[in-house]
Amino acid sequence: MYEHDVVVVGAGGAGLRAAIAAQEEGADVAIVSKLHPVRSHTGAAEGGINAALRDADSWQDHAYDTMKGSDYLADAPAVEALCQESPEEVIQLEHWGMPFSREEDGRVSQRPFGGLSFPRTTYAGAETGHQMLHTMYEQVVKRGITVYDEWHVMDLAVTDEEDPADRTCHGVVAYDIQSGEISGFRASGGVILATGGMGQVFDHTTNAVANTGDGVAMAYRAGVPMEDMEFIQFHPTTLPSTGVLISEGVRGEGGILYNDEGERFMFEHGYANNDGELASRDVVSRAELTEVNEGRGIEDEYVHLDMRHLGEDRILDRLENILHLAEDFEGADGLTEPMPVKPGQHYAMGGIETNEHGETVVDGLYAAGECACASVHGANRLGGNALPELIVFGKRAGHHAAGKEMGEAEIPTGKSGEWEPADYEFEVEVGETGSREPAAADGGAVATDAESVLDAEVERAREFVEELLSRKGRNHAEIRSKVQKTMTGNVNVFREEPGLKETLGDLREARESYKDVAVSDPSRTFNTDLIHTIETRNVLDIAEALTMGALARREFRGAHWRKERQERDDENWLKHTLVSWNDGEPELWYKPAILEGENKTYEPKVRSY
Amino acid sequence: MSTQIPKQTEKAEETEAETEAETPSKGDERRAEKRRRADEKRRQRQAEEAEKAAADEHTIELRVFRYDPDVEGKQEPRFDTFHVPFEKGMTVLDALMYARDTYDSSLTFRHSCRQAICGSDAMFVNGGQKLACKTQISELDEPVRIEPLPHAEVTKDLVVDMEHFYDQMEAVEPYFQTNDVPDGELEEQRQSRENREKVKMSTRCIWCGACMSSCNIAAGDNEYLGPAAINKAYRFAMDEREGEDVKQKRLEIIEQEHGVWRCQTQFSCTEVCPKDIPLTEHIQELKREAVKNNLKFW
Amino acid sequence: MSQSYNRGLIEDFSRWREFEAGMWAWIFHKFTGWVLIGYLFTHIAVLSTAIPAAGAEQAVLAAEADIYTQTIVTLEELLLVRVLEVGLLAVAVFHMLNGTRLLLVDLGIGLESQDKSFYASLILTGAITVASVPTFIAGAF
Amino acid sequence: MAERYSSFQQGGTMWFLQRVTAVFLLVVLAFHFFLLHFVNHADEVSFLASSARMETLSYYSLMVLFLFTATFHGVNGVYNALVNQGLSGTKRTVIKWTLIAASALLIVQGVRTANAWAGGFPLF
Ligand SMILES: Cc1cc2nc3c(=O)[nH]c(=O)nc-3n(C[C@H](O)[C@H](O)[C@H](O)COP(=O)(O)OP(=O)(O)OC[C@H]3O[C@@H](n4cnc5c(N)ncnc54)[C@H](O)[C@@H]3O)c2cc1C
Ligand code: HEM
Ligand code: SF4
Ligand code: F3S
Ligand code: FES
Repeated sequence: MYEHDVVVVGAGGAGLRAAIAAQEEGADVAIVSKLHPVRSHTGAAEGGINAALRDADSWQDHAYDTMKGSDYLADAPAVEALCQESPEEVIQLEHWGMPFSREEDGRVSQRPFGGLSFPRTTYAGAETGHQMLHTMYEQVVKRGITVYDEWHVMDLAVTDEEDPADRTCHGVVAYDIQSGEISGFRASGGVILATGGMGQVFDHTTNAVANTGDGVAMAYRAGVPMEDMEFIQFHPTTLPSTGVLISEGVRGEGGILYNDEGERFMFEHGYANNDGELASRDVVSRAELTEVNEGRGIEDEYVHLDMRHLGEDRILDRLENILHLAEDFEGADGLTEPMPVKPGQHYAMGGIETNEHGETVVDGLYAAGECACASVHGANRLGGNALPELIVFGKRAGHHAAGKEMGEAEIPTGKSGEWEPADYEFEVEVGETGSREPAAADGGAVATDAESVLDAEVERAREFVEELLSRKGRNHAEIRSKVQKTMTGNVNVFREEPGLKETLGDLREARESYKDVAVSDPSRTFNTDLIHTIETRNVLDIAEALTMGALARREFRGAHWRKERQERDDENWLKHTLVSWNDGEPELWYKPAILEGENKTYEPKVRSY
Repeated sequence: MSTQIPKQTEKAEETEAETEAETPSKGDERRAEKRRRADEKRRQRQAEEAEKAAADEHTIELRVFRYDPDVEGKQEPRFDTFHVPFEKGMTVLDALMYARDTYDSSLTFRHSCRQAICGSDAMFVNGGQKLACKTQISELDEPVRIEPLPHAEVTKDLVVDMEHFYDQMEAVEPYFQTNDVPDGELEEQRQSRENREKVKMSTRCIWCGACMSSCNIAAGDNEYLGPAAINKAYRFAMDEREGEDVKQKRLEIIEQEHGVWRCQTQFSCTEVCPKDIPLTEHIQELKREAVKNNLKFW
Repeated sequence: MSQSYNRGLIEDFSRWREFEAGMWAWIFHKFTGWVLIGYLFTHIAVLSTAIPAAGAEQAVLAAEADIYTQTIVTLEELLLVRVLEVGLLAVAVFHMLNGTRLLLVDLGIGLESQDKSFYASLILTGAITVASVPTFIAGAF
Repeated sequence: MAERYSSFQQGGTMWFLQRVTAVFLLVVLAFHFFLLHFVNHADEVSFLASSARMETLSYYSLMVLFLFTATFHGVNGVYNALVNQGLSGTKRTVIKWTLIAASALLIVQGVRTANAWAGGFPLF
């Protein structure tokens, strides 16, 4: 057993910032991460960090843009915290030496980004995330913060009271990938989940292989509601074989999308008669998929993004990076041939329900970063708003967990505020399959004192691992791939009732199959087979909650499109979707979006650019 | 021909029989049974694979280094052969993932981002340090031989122990240090474009360890800081935002006994770096800085 | 402390094939450097026969019968010595050319073409050596 | 945390001297080869001829300097090569002093030879 004041799970942008903040407040912090910190997927972010740094700009404008971008489903207190604190956080990064791109006068550069009324996206070349991640890891090294790297956190050690709001989180249970040791990490101050995205729920994603949404699933099983899971951002230009992102810059410079018949479909098929290729991400993604579905896709899979007409000079000058990506990851030469692209999962707007301090409904449990949903993105995230979220809410969670006085939060968690039960009946059974198998363990433990809760949880994790290693059964890879296929088939950018229901059925089957999943590699050393098998469990839980939300929400808002009702329905749906695990019997409920900010109310308007 | 059948099968069974005789526990029996089954499955798979290979011309032959200190039959390093159907744009990492998910789930390697930014999957491919996810299969000669990074301890299969590399990276005080952060709230430090341009390449390092693995000197002298760590020091030493006295300290660090003077300008680090960082150039520049600093006559 | 893992003969024997130009240059430079310093020692040893020779009669010296001249002449009569001398020239020329290359590298000049300059050193060494063979062999037969 | 290797060495100075001597040697060695193999042939060497050359102060001092730099460059090169290969501890100290002794011997012997030719230190 390891003991610290604050245990941070995950070492991406959010986790590192949280650890630094907690340490600043005097806490003894440890970071537990399944990847070495610099391997975290924050490193993949290219575009930049939104922050109102200039005199001509203001945080209020940033907040307004963000609320509008969210399609009015974000919570104003969280959005305002984000926009108010992002500037000082960005300057903090600068003071830590982050190599931002610079203006003539030596100040940090900013550029325009989609949906922003001011060029406020601060960047470091096309590798902002990489620079940010490394800069923060450097600070962690400087401070000597303990990092347990290549430790996979399996579950949380949470007490088992009836009402999640009464539960307490005492720590986590983790598996040392190098040695196979399973151990408890006790956190007297708090556990901060910062486990990042969940792209692996889909089979085509810009996310890393490690982005399996572990934190979300762990918190879910411990009783914390998952919020707005149905809102998934799909990026229209990703390479078909790997999902590597081809930046919006190509279209910005004048790149053109063609279908198999050589038509410039954005115009010729009337998807966006004004903006064409430069229409917003969801519009372009839907257009591409429509082309493929109607048989005009290339190899029935993708479309072409052509930039040859821009000329070699211009391409080399401004898009050189893209040439390398297409060449290295797709074997395509952007100078002489069009590049294949298709939509890919990119970002999860939803996640672990938190308030603006990063607190969840369970005492001592926090979440920050992409895994969390303080709700700053609502139904749609603006480009460049995720990185500031990491540092602002990472810091807030770190401070709070270390005991800093931060005042009463305005966003209620759990059912402490206004809420209503869902009126939706699922035809397929959801949640836990059959009796409580170790392979499908709940997060709770019956004991209440920290020591025994952790011990019980460690014991359970050991049994689970033993079971997986010793029994025979099927390989997790087929189950995961089945989940990814059905999710990408039906819960993609187009969603309609029959397909969603079918997926819920498929997920049920997958859950059944998971009951006899087994790990064929008996090794205790670096058993990735075992780790992936544990992750697949999380993928399953998340996929199900996501599909439930998508089925229930019968409107078109932000990234969520429903065939049955292709418009926004503010009358009925200005509310967050929440799914609670409820000891294995998922429950769907809603709470209203908070549109009243510090000094203004964000009235829903038509989202047009 | 495939080497997927471990040559030690018989020997392994003998050892099992022995242990069984000594401690006839249920667990041992089960494990032995499991191993036998696994071997059988492996043989079956191999037969299937060979068939497939014969039927389909577009398969790639991978010869992958296997070793696991924990599993009988894998303790003696060997090479396994996998036949993977080729697809346009397939990278070495794709091929490995296919082999793992289709034939042998115990095939172990680090990977995450699949886009050359996390630095997890540097390995030794056909005799060169490569990032698997950034290496197109079509550009390699067959069979594609894949080994863990040389000059690092092998943990299992293609996974090596990176601890030493991390230690070296962290030994150069790899964090920004300055004494004069501007006072005003929201006041940033100024940096000229030229200066940012100067350090730009050095900030691209993804800690993959390819350079360190390729350097002969690092192989011979375990304490040599190595190209990546020196590059990290360069990144700060050349940043004008750090003051003069900090630079002095930095030069002392890189001038230590196992620092820059160890580098013999072999250039292999520069050749293998997947991020095209001109490592040798940076090391040489630091050497000149250090000499200037010591001799101070120009 | 980590150490490299022994992956058997495959690795040890075929590793040199994978060497880059810069590694070969390093090895050759080392080798030639060692040969040169080794030669310097023998060279001085041979030349120091001049010390006893200095005490010889003027006539002996004029007749070139002193121990120093005799030693040199005897040595120079051996074909083997002539061949070794050509070898020494090759070694010295390579060391000089590659040394120049290294000096440029130290100054940060021409780093992008470091491999080409290595090949150029090799070729030039070969050319100079071949060209000087007549001079070295002259009078040996 | 990694061990810090802080034994500060004057690596820089030696490294620099290695380069400076290299530049000097580059010129002098070329000259040396040219003079004794191409202008005068090695097989035609005689004590008197060597003596004649050595009796000029400029040639004498050039050759002695040549000897000094070549010895330094060569021996320092060997020492560095060994250190780079991981020579350390007492072994290193022993080898270091052995090399210094050898160098001293080489230089003494070389200067004595030069003096033998020149008939003592050449005064003009
Ligand atoms: C290609 C791409 C480009 C992007 N570009 C931008 C952009 O330009 N601007 C912007 O604002 N946003 C961008 N984003 C979004 C943004 O980068 C991410 O949302 C953000 O980096 C997520 O950071 P994080 O700290 O929450 O998670 P991550 O960086 O993903 O880190 C997760 C951490 O959790 C650890 N972890 C996970 N599971 C476990 C477990 N079970 N046990 C232990 N540890 C665990 C991992 O090891 C890792 O350290 C982009 C995203 C992608 C994919
Ligand atoms: C003629 C011009 C010469 C040049 C330009 C030259 C250049 C160099 C340079 C630059 C190095 C340093 C290599 C490094 O540390 O990376 C070196 C090493 C060396 N030189 Fe020379 N050198 C010359 C002549 C000589 C002579 C005459 C000798 C013999 C006395 C000699 C013996 C050595 C040795 C032993 C080394 C060390 C090799 C090693 O690293 O193992 N060099 N030379
Ligand atoms: S310098 Fe290059 S090769 Fe070395 S670790 Fe960094 S990215 Fe990898
Ligand atoms: S390979 Fe090694 S010797 Fe120097 S130039 Fe690179 S560090
Ligand atoms: S998988 Fe991340 S660098 Fe290759």
